[in-house]
Amino acid sequence: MADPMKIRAQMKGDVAEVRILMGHAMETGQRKDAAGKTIPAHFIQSMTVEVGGKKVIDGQIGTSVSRNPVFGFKVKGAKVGDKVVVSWVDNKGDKRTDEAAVA
Amino acid sequence: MKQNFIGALCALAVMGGAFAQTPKKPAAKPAAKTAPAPAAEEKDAATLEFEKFRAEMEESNPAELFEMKGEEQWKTKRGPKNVSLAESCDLGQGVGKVEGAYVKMPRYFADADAVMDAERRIVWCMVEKQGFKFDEIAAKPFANANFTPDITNLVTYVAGHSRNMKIAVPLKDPKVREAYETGKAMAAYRAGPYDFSCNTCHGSDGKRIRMQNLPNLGTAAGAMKGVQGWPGYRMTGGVMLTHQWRMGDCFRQQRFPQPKYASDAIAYLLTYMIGNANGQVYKGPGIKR
Amino acid sequence: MTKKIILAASMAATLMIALPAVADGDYRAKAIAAFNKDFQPRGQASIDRLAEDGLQMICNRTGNKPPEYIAKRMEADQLADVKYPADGKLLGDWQAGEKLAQSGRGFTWSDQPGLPVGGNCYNCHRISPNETSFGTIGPTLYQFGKLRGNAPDIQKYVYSKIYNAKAHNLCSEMPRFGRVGALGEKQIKDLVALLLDPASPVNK
Amino acid sequence: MEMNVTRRTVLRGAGSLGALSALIMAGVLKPTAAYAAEWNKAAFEAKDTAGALKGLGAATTADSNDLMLKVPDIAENGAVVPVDVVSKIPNTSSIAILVEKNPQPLCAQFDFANGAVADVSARLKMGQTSLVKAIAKADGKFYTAQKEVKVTVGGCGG
Repeated sequence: MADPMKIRAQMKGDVAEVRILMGHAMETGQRKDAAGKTIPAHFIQSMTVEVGGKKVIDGQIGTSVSRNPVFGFKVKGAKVGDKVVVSWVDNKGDKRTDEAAVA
Repeated sequence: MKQNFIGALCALAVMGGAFAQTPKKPAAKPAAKTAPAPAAEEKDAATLEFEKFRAEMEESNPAELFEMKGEEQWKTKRGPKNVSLAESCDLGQGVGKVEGAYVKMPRYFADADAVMDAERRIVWCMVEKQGFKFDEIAAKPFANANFTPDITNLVTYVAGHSRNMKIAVPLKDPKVREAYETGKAMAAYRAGPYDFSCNTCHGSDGKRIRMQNLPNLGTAAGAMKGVQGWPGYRMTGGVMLTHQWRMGDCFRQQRFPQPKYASDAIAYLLTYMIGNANGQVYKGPGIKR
Repeated sequence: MTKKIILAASMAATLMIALPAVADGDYRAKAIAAFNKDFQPRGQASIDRLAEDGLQMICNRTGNKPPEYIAKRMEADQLADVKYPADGKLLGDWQAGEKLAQSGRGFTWSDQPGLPVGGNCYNCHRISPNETSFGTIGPTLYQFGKLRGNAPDIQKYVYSKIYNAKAHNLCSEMPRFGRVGALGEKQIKDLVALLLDPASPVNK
Repeated sequence: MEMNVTRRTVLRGAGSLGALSALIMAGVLKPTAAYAAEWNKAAFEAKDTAGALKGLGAATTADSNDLMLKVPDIAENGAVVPVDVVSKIPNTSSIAILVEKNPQPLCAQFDFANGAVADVSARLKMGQTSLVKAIAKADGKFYTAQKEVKVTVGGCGG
């Protein structure tokens, strides 16, 4: 099963800064293992961020994003206590959803 | 993508001292003028450039993912004895107490009659309290692309609970002092095919191997650079690695045989290095090149 | 060669009596004991690598500052031990030298034994201006030949320095590449060319 | 202190995860990703920048000073290159990031809604020195900014 994400959301003025850490190999499908066999591609393809019940980010991702991805977003009009829900789905259909509250 | 941008034909080779001097013999040679200044500015520009992005990299460090896992493993009953570390493991601050424990190790533990760094101590607890087999832990002690050992998560968790605290290795304890002095002598010991010691690379200020700055572990500030950031998330390969790993990899590059995992030898060296950093502030698990 | 080692060892013995050792003897002994107890062979890195040879022992015991009379004598021995190419030609191919200078491979427990070993040069030295990723443990070698020319005696000096840096500075940080068999005659000649050939980017 | 509060909040969030995934499995809650747009295969699998732009529907683009791309001049490590893109172009609805010389140049694309600011940060892999490009979409038009990032031979140690 996929590892939990770490989500941090904090108000700076009237903008919530959302930082997301995801645990994922983000294999490109172009690397070879020690035996010379190609390691199959395995990477997150889409992600969404919801704040206070509304979708704010709809993202698509390719193999050029680093292993254990890190993203940062800014959302206007959020407030302390709003629920932040982040989800991702990878090319093998693995998925993960985690949440945090705006602080 | 060619993931081996690592270029890491890494080897510490150290070419030395007298090379740029005028050849001693033949003495008749006209004295060579000092070569134009090395691209010191270039290097500094690169270093400055890295530092500009450093804060941002540290602010969102994948190491936190491993801390989260380590916390869960610390609190969960595990092993043949079905005991949690939280209810059995004393890191020197009382059973289960992790706050500030990392910066106060290595220290002497009477129950083990040994000076132990944090990783060695947690391994000891896993073996003695939870019933895990030492040989099994030591067989695969460090992370690779597909695997992160529990001990790495645990050390990262414990280290995270010493964030922004001062390093305070109890050097007044005679047993710790002895470990420190032995570690100091080990750091100076040159041997192997290339005549390297730890100090070849880490014994003076302002040196660099390729683009990598080499801290002088004999000074407080330099030692802190060697301590800071371990355990660390390594960008190359994207794996979480510990200070024990770092010590082993130094010896690999030193062309030495391999130090045994969680051994006295590594504890001595870590006591020397971390002890030299006493009083400096530890910022927690880091992110490394 | 055996003779040299014996000589070095006997000097070390003299030293032990004549000079206060830099590292406290007790801790030095404990350090060596810890190496022997807690290190294990892996790959080509066999356990005998932990033992000091005579030269290492002198440098270790004096904090890399041996008394001059010993240093001079041992440097001369090391220099006499340098094997120059039979045909007397010391300038090889600078392009091959540049490639070799880039590589840091060799002799670690993760390197395949027997594979060609790198020169490790850029790890510690600035050399060609085209390579901006260089170390600073050793001095810059940029324009080495431009400043000194490439007369036969300079060639010989550079060859011997790479073959055995300790022939010119007993406790130099630089390995004894030829002496320990890391670099062969051709490799050293190519590196000499990298530093001295007027066509090398080093001297542009 | 503030840091600790945040941490605890996050942990509490993690704790309630089990309940959340149970709801998802029971079909009560639709996983958010289920209504995410379908992955743009043509754009992401394109082998060059032109192909990726075409896949994004951004065949023609204009340079803009209101689109800011913050990347290092020299990457400390090509495996993890931090990038920030901020668009001050009014009504920016989407930002894409490309690394020209990667085997598949398109790295990511984000659509903004409901108060999201056109300001994103991410970390990219770069196999070699290359131009990094940001593309912003506003009112149906596409704008670009680009900057070169040098990827150097790694050091040892560290």
